[in-house]
Amino acid sequence: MSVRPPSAVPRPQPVWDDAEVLVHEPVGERYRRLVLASDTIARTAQAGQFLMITVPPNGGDTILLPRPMAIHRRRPASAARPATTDRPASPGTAGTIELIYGVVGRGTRALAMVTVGSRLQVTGPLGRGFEFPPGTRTALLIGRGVGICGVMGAAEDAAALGIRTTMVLSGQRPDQLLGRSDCAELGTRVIEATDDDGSSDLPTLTARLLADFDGSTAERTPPEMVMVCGAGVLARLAAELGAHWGVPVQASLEAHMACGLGYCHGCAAPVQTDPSVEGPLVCADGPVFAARIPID
Amino acid sequence: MSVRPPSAVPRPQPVWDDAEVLVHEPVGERYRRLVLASDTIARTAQAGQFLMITVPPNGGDTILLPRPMAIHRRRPASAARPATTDRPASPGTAGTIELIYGVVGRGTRALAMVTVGSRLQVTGPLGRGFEFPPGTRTALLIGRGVGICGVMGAAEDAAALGIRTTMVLSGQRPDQLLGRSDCAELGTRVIEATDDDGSSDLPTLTARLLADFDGSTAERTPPEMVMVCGAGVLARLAAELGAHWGVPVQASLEAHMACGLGYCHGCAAPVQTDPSVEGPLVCADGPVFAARIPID
Amino acid sequence: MVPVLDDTAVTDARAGHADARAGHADARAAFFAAGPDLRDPTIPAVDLSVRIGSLTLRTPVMPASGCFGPELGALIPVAELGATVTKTVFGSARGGNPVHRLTEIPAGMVNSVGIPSRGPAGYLATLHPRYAALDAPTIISVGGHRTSEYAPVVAALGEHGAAFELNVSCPNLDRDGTDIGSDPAAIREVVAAVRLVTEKPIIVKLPVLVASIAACARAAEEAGADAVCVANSIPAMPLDVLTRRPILGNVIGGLSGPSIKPIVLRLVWLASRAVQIPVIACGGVGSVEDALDYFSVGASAVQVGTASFGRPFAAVEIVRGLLERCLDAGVGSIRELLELEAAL
Amino acid sequence: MVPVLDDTAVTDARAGHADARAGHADARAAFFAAGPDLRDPTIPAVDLSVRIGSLTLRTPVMPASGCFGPELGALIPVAELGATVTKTVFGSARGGNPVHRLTEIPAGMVNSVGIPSRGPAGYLATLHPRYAALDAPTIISVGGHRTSEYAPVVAALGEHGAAFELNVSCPNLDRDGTDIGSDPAAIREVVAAVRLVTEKPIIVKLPVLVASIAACARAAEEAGADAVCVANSIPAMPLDVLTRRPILGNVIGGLSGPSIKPIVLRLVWLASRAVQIPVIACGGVGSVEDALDYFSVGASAVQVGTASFGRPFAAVEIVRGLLERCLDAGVGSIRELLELEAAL
Ligand SMILES: Cc1cc2nc3c(=O)[nH]c(=O)nc-3n(C[C@H](O)[C@H](O)[C@H](O)COP(=O)(O)OP(=O)(O)OC[C@H]3O[C@@H](n4cnc5c(N)ncnc54)[C@H](O)[C@@H]3O)c2cc1C
Ligand SMILES: Cc1cc2nc3c(=O)[nH]c(=O)nc-3n(C[C@H](O)[C@H](O)[C@H](O)COP(=O)(O)OP(=O)(O)OC[C@H]3O[C@@H](n4cnc5c(N)ncnc54)[C@H](O)[C@@H]3O)c2cc1C
Ligand SMILES: Cc1cc2nc3c(=O)[nH]c(=O)nc-3n(C[C@H](O)[C@H](O)[C@H](O)COP(=O)(O)O)c2cc1C
Ligand SMILES: Cc1cc2nc3c(=O)[nH]c(=O)nc-3n(C[C@H](O)[C@H](O)[C@H](O)COP(=O)(O)O)c2cc1C
Ligand code: FES
Ligand code: FES
Repeated sequence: MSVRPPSAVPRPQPVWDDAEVLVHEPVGERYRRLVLASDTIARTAQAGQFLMITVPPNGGDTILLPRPMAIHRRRPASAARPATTDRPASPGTAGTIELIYGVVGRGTRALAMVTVGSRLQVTGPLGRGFEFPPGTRTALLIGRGVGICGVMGAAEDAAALGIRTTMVLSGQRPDQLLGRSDCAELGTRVIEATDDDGSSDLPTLTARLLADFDGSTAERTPPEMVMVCGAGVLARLAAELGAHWGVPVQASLEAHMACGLGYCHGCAAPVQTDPSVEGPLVCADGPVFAARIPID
Repeated sequence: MSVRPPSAVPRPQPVWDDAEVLVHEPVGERYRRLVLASDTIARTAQAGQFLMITVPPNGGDTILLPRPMAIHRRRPASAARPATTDRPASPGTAGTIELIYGVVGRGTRALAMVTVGSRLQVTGPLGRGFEFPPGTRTALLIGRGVGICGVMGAAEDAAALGIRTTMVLSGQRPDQLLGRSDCAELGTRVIEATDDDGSSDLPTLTARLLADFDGSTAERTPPEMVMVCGAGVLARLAAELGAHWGVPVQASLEAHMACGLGYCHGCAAPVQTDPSVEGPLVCADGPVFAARIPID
Repeated sequence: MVPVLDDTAVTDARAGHADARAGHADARAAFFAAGPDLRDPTIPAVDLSVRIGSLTLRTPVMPASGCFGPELGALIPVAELGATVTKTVFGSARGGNPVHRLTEIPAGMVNSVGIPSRGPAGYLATLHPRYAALDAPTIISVGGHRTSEYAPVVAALGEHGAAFELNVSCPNLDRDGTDIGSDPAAIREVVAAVRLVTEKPIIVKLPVLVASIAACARAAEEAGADAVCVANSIPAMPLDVLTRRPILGNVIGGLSGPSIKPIVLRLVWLASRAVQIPVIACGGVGSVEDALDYFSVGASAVQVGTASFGRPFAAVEIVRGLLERCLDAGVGSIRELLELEAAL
Repeated sequence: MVPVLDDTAVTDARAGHADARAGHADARAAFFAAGPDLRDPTIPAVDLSVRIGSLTLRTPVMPASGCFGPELGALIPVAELGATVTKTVFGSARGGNPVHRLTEIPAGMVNSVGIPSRGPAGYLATLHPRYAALDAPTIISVGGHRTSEYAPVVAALGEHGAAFELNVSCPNLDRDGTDIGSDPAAIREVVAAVRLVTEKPIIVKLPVLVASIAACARAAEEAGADAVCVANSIPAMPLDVLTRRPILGNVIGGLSGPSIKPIVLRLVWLASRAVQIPVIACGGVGSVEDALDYFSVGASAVQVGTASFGRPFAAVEIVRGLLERCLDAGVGSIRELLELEAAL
């Protein structure tokens, strides 16, 4: 895993904003959707970038550190959105960003208490996201659980750029899969892989994807790019597929973060080779890295 | 101020209990009434004794130290109540204790969140309360604000023992005075003294009480005992009146407390004369002390 | 048996719904009744005992000094504790600090009781008999303001108590007023002198604000201590949020409770690696999870302080929780329980 | 002027209610715009400035080392701060600690970043120009693992930066690995050596776990420091609540944030009484009330660490709050404000 060479596209300047909470609702049993009014961020965020969300106090419990969250969907208000975008803005959602998160600990528990109409302080867009090299025509995207939010921005860009994409949606059970309706809206082909029927099992899924893409029709040529969100088994899958097909792989990672901006050094990725050199910072050099070797 | 000589009446053994919250409601703008089901405590508590209330966590905010609260009213369920008691038990309140408290800080704010039907852990009855020497026929009771709760138990005992009592109810405004209905129920004569009309002003109130009690009718002979709850101006008043009439004064004090039982030494009263001897413990030697000198 | 309609039942019927409860014992009584009989041969063999020098404690849970009194004997089943620990006894009578002596702040309390004491004679006359009447060994906490002050107190307490805990978180008036316990040489002096006057187990209770807890623990061990207790409260200065004046009469007090636990965990971990004698953990223990956290970093026993004020039964609950965990896991000791957990 | 129906308005009308916001700047921009111009002659004379040796800081609020980066220049009006403070620079390149490097616990965070550093040359090449571009003096934090390691770094940084903060909360590898800053003699050596290579102000940032903060502060003052910063984070060991394993890759990290404030308040109070040089308070400062608490016990300036992560504008808000308090009270300085408060 390594930092990719600098991109031609400049990164947007992060801002912090007091964003109004427009929607905050459960998604299935495990997740919550949060739609925030922040056109500045919706307009500038790149695929795979993230926010730091300052979690308001939960009763007497103060949450000190902001929580990193991927930007699942960007819906800028104005025409200043990427020139290639021609999908219609759903009324009432323009100028917004959408996040989906799981309630796992103190911070996300407190976040879940936030009421519609209140304001959340967010800093973003942050980090270096997914980038399609110019001329890319096809891509395979892979996400699991809330990791699906990490790659959905790439599906948005692909739709806008006319890149044909297939997205693997993985999760424990079919009713817990995120992103189906987003993929439908964006015209992304979906492959579902769940634990309950064994279809997310690494060898099974690998075989299925190889069969799927290595077929003989033009529809089925291997993708020119693999993008994945999450370390672990799926990143290993992505790296193996990338190696098999000889195409680049971009992987989005997670790390505990404090600043999200690159100065606290809390988020260095665990890929130090030389003890005197720090690993790349997930918040500033990533969260998306070029994956060359499988990551555990 | 000093510890009184040992009493003939043994003190009840404190217990802790998980007492059901039967009533929890605002009293005026500043206070809240809490009625708890705990017959053990209602049955054994002596006038002027108090409880330590363990405050349940308020959201994520844990309250570590229990909060001391006077037992405003005791309503034992069974006939085991003091033999002299012949007031009727209001149905539904038997086997209960009543507290009234002001919301002042983190602990009482969290206490105010407790819902009817839940259980509160209380330890009590604690401390040494007000005691009428055998043969007492008349008494003057003085309380201000929630301090009125500290002396109401003495009014209850007086009613049961046939002692004629007058109670000074003091506070900032007439609509903030606690205890009117309790005094009515107990047949205690009330003198109101509030800040807004200057009637709680020390010289004014002193003159009024002296005139009231030093009148010539039999009704108006000086009381044989003065009981007061609170340090400060009213305790000074009580001490002066006691000295003027030559009758004993009992004063209930407050102190920051941790254990309420006499072992943590957190609550020593600030009346050390010899630096090698600790002042009396408010929780175990008091909260009611014999007041000889005015207390500031 | 013929059911008898007794007085209580009559009262219950008469006095409305609240009276349904009148027949019940208080929760305290129920708690007493629910306790395990640790000597019951039908309970599978779980050995919670811990050795401190020549003393074997039934269970590895005891109160922290200053946070227990014989008054609690009627409120909790003291027999389930490994020991009781007294408030610190000094050589001469002390009145303690001015009011306020304690306050609560978020996640902790701060106390500046100042350790009032009636001296060893006063302790033996008034308090000790009440401790001795409890069904658990008494560990007597002893303090001093010079390294020379500890041994005479221990000698005066003579044959009483089962062990001595030396509270060395006291300013050293022979030096610059820094804690005796922050200076390994002073610790050595104290322990060596006490060792000469007693054969009973000696526990040295170390402070937090030290340059090296390992050096302090080793000094205690080398001078002959049977255990170290890590640690005491952390000096702090709470201000009134409104007036910005110090809340405590003494300005400074000791911070204890949940907020000190991560700090003390590190100290216990370091001390456990530095010495062979048992380490007794003290700082923010309020639940069986807290206790297991400390056991997992090397502690052999825990003391419960601040938590007992709000929940007097906290220490007993921890004992019962440990027992239950072992029984549920089918293991015979806390060590085995932790090994099982670590293997998951 | 003739109103022009511009593009934005058209978009607003078309795209529904959320777009009403699209025309607004983000909250950050509004925050920038709301700042006082401290040089505005129409603002009554409030002097928030503070002197650290030869350096005068506009305001007594600055970030804590490791909790600021030049990246913040675009997010907050740095010009309102008294200074910026860099992450600690070591003599040689260091990679820092393994993951996880930080976590949050109730009322605090624990970090074991381990101070990655590219050495003075790396700092000067990459980071310093970005600090120098900000409108506030740069205080460069310098670390070392031997008392001899500090002066060469300061010498290498030469003419850059406005002052040096010596982070002595680093294990002394010449001794037993206890912090250099817990040993007054070692502090003296470090400061004396640095004094020889720079005339710029020297701030010594002391650790919490010391036997006597007064002795440490005095050592710094006597050896020629211009200020002390009290204090650093407190070593702690957070465990995962479920697995009971250390959360941090390095097992131990530094506890910072609100829960350390009462502990550090006492240290600042003691240090302020021990030395004549200014004391900069650092520990749990997140609001103007926190800052005033520290000023009231003797601090001359405050540093804001942990609070900035959740609220990047925290330090600037404190500056504005101090100014407002002084203006509201009609006083010209924080000292006068506190005197007024104390007189109430
Ligand atoms: C770039 C990035 C994008 C993310 N996007 C999403 C998303 O779209 N949806 C979603 O549900 N989650 C996402 N996460 C993970 C999310 O940040 C964590 O679930 C969250 O921080 C947990 O906070 P907590 O207080 O509930 O958990 P706790 O376990 O109580 O947190 C304790 C500490 O550990 C940190 N922490 C714990 N788990 C993680 C984690 N997985 N990643 C980073 N920090 C962690 C917390 O921030 C906190 O500091 C993302 C993480 C990163 C780094
Ligand atoms: C014997 C006794 C009887 C009492 N009876 C009543 C009563 O009937 N009704 C009532 O409203 N109040 C009563 N009080 C006072 C009551 O205990 C305090 O108002 C309460 O503890 C405040 O807690 P807090 O967390 O809201 O305030 P905070 O100020 O946040 O408390 C901080 C700390 O100071 C302590 N503290 C603060 N004020 C007091 C005080 N006045 N007395 C004792 N400790 C204090 C708290 O217990 C806590 O440890 C009594 C106090 C005593 C000692
Ligand atoms: C009110 C109070 C009194 C204390 N008195 C003593 C004492 O006399 N001797 C002593 O060694 N420690 C004393 N301590 C410290 C405790 O024994 C214990 O070390 C500290 O509170 C940390 O544990 P905790 O977090 O469980 O409370 C006292 C603590 C409190 C809260
Ligand atoms: C993520 C992080 C990194 C830090 N890095 C440094 C550092 O490099 N040098 C240093 O002297 N202190 C460092 N500190 C300590 C802070 O400067 C500060 O002393 C401590 O956090 C207490 O202040 P606070 O409670 O306001 O955070 C760091 C703290 C944090 C949280
Ligand atoms: S989170 Fe601070 S450097 Fe990445
Ligand atoms: S409150 Fe503990 S001794 Fe009085």
